[in-house]
Amino acid sequence: MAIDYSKATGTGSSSGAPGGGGGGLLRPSIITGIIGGVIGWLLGHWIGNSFTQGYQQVQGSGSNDIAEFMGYIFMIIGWFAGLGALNYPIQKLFGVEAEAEEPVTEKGWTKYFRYTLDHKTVGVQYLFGMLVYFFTAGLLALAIRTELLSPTYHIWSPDTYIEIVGEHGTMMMMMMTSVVLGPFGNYVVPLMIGSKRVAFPRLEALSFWFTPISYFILLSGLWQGGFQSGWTGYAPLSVQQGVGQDTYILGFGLQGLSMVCASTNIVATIINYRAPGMSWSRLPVMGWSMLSLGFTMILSIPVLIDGLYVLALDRTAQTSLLYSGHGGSSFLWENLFWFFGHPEVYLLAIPGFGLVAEIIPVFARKPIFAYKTSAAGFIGLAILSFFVWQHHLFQSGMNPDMRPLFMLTTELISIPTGFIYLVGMGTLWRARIRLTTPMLFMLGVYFNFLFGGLTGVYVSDVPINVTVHGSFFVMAHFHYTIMGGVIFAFFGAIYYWTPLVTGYQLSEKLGKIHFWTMIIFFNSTFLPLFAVGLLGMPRRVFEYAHRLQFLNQWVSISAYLLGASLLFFAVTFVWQLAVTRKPTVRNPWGSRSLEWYVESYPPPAYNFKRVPVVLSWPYEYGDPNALPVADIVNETKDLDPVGRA
Amino acid sequence: MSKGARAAFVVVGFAIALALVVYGVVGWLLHKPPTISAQPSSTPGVVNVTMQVDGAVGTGPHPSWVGYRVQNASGQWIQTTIIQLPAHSDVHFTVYQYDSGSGFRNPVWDQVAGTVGGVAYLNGKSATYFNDQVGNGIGHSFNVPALGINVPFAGVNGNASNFCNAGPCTMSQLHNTITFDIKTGNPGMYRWQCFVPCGLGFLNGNGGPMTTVGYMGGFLKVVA
Amino acid sequence: MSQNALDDSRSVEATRKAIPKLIAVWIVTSLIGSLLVWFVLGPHLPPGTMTDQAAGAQFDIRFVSTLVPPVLFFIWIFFGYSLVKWRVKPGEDPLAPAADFRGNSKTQGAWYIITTVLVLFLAAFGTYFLVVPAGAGGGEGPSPIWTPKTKNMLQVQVIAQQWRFTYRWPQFGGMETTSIYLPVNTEIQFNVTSLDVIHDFWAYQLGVKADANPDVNNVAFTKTQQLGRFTVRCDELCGVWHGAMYNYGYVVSQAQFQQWATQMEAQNAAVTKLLPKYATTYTPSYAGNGGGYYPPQDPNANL
Amino acid sequence: MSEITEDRPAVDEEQLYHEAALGSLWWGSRISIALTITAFGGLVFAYFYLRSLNSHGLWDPHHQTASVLLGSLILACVLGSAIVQSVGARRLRSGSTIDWLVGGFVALGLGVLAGGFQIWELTRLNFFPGASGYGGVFVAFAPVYSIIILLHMYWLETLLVRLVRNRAVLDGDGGVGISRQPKAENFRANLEGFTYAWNALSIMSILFFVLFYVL
Repeated sequence: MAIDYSKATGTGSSSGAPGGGGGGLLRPSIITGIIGGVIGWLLGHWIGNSFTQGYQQVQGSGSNDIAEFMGYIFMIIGWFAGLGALNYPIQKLFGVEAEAEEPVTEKGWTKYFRYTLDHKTVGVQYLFGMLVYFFTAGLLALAIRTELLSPTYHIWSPDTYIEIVGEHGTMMMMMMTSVVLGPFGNYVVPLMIGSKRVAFPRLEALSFWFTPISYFILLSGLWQGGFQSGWTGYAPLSVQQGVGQDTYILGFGLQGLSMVCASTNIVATIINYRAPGMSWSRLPVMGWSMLSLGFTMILSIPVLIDGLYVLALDRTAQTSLLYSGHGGSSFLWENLFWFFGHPEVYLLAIPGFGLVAEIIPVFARKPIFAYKTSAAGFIGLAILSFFVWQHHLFQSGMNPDMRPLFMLTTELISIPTGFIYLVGMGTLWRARIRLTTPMLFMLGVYFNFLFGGLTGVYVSDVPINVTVHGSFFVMAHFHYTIMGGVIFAFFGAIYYWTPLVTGYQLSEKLGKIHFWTMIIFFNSTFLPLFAVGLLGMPRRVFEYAHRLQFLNQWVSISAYLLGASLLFFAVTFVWQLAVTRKPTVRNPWGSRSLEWYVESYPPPAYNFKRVPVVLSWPYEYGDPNALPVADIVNETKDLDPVGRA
Repeated sequence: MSKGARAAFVVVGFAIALALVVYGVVGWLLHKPPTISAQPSSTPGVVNVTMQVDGAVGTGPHPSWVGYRVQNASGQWIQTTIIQLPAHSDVHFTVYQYDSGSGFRNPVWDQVAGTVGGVAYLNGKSATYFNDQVGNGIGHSFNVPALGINVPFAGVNGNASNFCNAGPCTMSQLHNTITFDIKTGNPGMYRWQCFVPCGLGFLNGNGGPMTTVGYMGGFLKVVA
Repeated sequence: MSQNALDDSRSVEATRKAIPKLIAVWIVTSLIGSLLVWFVLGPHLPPGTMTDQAAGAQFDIRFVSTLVPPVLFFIWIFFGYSLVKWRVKPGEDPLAPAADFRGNSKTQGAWYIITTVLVLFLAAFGTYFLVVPAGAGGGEGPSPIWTPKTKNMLQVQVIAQQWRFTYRWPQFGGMETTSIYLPVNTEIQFNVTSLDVIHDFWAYQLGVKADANPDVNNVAFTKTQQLGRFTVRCDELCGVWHGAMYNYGYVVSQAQFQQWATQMEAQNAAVTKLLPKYATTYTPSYAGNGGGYYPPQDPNANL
Repeated sequence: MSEITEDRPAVDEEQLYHEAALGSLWWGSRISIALTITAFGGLVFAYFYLRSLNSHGLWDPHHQTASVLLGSLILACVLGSAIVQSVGARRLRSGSTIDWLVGGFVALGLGVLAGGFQIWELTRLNFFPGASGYGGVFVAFAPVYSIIILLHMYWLETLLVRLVRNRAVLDGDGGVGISRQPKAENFRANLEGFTYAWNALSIMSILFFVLFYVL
């Protein structure tokens, strides 16, 4: 009784969809995308070079930002044309109306290398994409720590070092913003709300395919002289830099577009595609976190794109918005950047908290404590995050009289953050706790974030900020909140949902080894950095005081061990999925959430045979007489499975 | 696909990833300009460093950038800014300055500092400071913050017929000769840079060659 | 089965009994922790006491650090107790329902009120210790509103450029030096500015930090009270040599300072004449020293 | 518990997803308005920020503005396009499909003209981009404005051509503006979203005109 809803919506497409053509290598895929990208780059670079021949600034510097931009912009267009992503918009221009069913039933592994409209395929693409980006940026972090083994001896040339720092920061910040929304928001949330599809599958697919090209462009900066401005790209330093800075602008900008697409889709999906009975008061907290995240992205990211765009103009068209010598101001960049930049860190935190609040009740066998408070916490974080950006600029000399106000708003944000602790602690109270790998990671988030949150009080307090601003203290603080928060939650979520996504069970033993090594070495890496910062070491330096050498070496060695722990994860994860492949039991964690009640693992095309009717709240773990979560729950299959963890 | 084949794929995949990382690190990131040692002189305890500053280095990935060349033991001009010096000894610098000049962004760098006697010799004439607003201005400067050294190199006339357009420049081309002596202290890496905004086409003249080691900034590597 | 599963350890009575004990443990550990932080760690906390502002920062860090153990131990004890006490026991049905406990208005209300009060208190604390010590050593922009009472302060202009700091002394003939010496027991006004990109003047032991922005004066105050050496580092990423942009300064006796300043004034006299007239911002001449990035016509010139 | 499964209320999936699609169109178009506002918001912030800072007195030292004539033409085109389209859409609702088609194509022409004028204006500025703060903000604003206008025109064009090509399907049942058919409802939701977005942009255009040509 699977219906063909695409006819009804009128937005579906057959001929416009990728994969509609013939087979073989010319069928749109990542290969044709790369071919398109190469052709586009050659064309764009040639055009850019040819019309800037006589530009004085180009001749003097021997570097041509316009050709760089033209090359990359054409490359992006070529990439999407090659992927087949442009077919549909072009066909729409000629009024070709979609008639047939969307091709989400494609089988085989090759679909993961195509522009596809199936939200589950996109989720898996995102998962592996994010892991690649995370590991690349993680290796760059190890390169930084290698340099800091010695206060005076230099492994890298200082220019290479500062470029590595910038690449690490930018890649982590821009890519990891989608680390939960991309894989789990796209894959799991539609299942959780009982939908057969997402609202805008093309936007969703587009959002993923922005990321590989953005990753490539950003990384390509390293072999073009890099950018020395760090991920914050403060002007006028970023105006002064060579062509490497253009890769920062384009890479970051593309990732911004990706986030806008992804959040538009997730917001529209959660609002409109909830199954009958999935009222707002029954929406899983993960849904609330994604909704808050989506709205925050929609309202903050255009400002980032504005900032990057203005910087690009200053670098190519020689406007002077960011250069005070010609009527601009470097404060403009700081404002535009941090107006995005502070919501950005909550874009990282909110989904992490969403995962925590979602997964803990499953392993506590208790209803989530203070459900409404958790939703209020996400919304509060989202709203307050727009009113704190100047706390990055306490020492900048900009609007100094506003500092008490921004100190207040910044400290107010610990109230919604506190809600998340209240929810977690209340849920654990009188619970029946199973310390499985996902649960350990979620508890790890609480452990780590506590340090991040407490040191947040130091950095938000203006008098203390005088000492800690721009030091390793701040750096340790945000690694505790971001890596200790969202990245731990991300790994926990991987262990939690891999059985659903792949149909294979991951080893609890290996998972626990990963967890314990990761949390120990994570803390051993970042806890000493608070001391390093307080003792006077600024961020992004390659020389430091001799008295800090022991601490820095301790940190570097811990960082290698942390890297080893993550490598252990990468190897065991891929090995278990590709080689050993132990099939999972049904609903291995005993969750009540809707995604586990699909027909098979991985879920079939269109998720559900028929739209489920939601009968109860997904967190009714405490009430043995509660109705099952939806009418698709199969008594024999689901309610008494054997062999669960 | 059999289990063995899948295992082989995984192993090969990780091997490729590892190879890519090693290639990236060794092939790109570890790249540094070469180190040139100071040359012994006829006076015991004194070593010589001979450098030239070119308005355009003429070679490498950025031929139009300004840059330093240092003479090695066999008399070749090597484009680099990393110079190895012995500790606790006198170093006699001879700099052939082939570039035209401009002003400093901050004229405080007109002052000669940190050299033996607080002086530098421009074409044989001693001076304690050089005014960047007169004549051909200052072409480049040699500034070692940790040793307190600052020596401006006066510029040459950029419109002269024998102006050197691309390095390595030769003695027959228009140049200024600047000499000065410094005393090295304890072993260590002492970074140095130029303070003239000579990164042409970059904002404030401080991009490009100014931000790339091997052109307008580098290290004095003082070894025991 | 479910009734059976709600064993004694998860009953309301059992947990009610545990609460006073937990609170007692929390109070004792927090007290010990806080006392240790205040008395043992406190006096050694950075950034020391070389200036009024540094001492103030040390007090603030000490005070906030003293509040940390209660929060830390509250969470740790709670989590520790829960995980040990209510972890699934061997032989128990792991999927049996635990307590059906979805919220408690008293606990939630108390949590909201306590966190709010704490946060408002911290904001008030921070504001007080920002305003009273004249901006607490932080950059206060070109026209500071929280200023020391002293009229005649020693003026030190900090000029940051890629990649060194220099210091200009308007009260000593407008000389500019690459080193910095400060007299003890003196109120000092730093006027921090930049010639090119954004830097940050961080005099660690002085408890002073102010961004150096091009074409903007950023004022910070401090009052020296101890002799010694301090480190100046650039604290805002400014390019390739950012990590090497540091120097040392000294707080010396007032007589030694006078001697140093007089000597420097004489030594730099020739170059001082070549410097532009002292001003709170310092813009290099447009014509020759801009690197030729923008077209050569001066936008200020009349068309 | 099996009785629950059998007693499930009848869910008309087709209707459910039809309504979800209508809701998504509503949200999608409102989100596009939000994105437009925030994107211009950053630039308008830049305008006011640089104007109030007036670094070195260089906000607009010579009181240069881009061509007021072209600016007025652009504004007239955008406003005209929005008005004609809105009237047409209202006529569509009362059953006259052809009125909207005519109005829509006129609106499309005017909008494309506005986008084109904006690009043309950019190529004949009487100041160089870095001459002043105003110059910089204008050079930043003009391409964004032009692109966003043209993106809206793309949206309008797809609607127009969709109706033209599928007239037979959409226009039954008393006209696309009245029909209860899902396809017609979907089309109307899309059109309504476009009308809101385009009218929002045209209102913003008045602000931009005041900022860049009047003040």
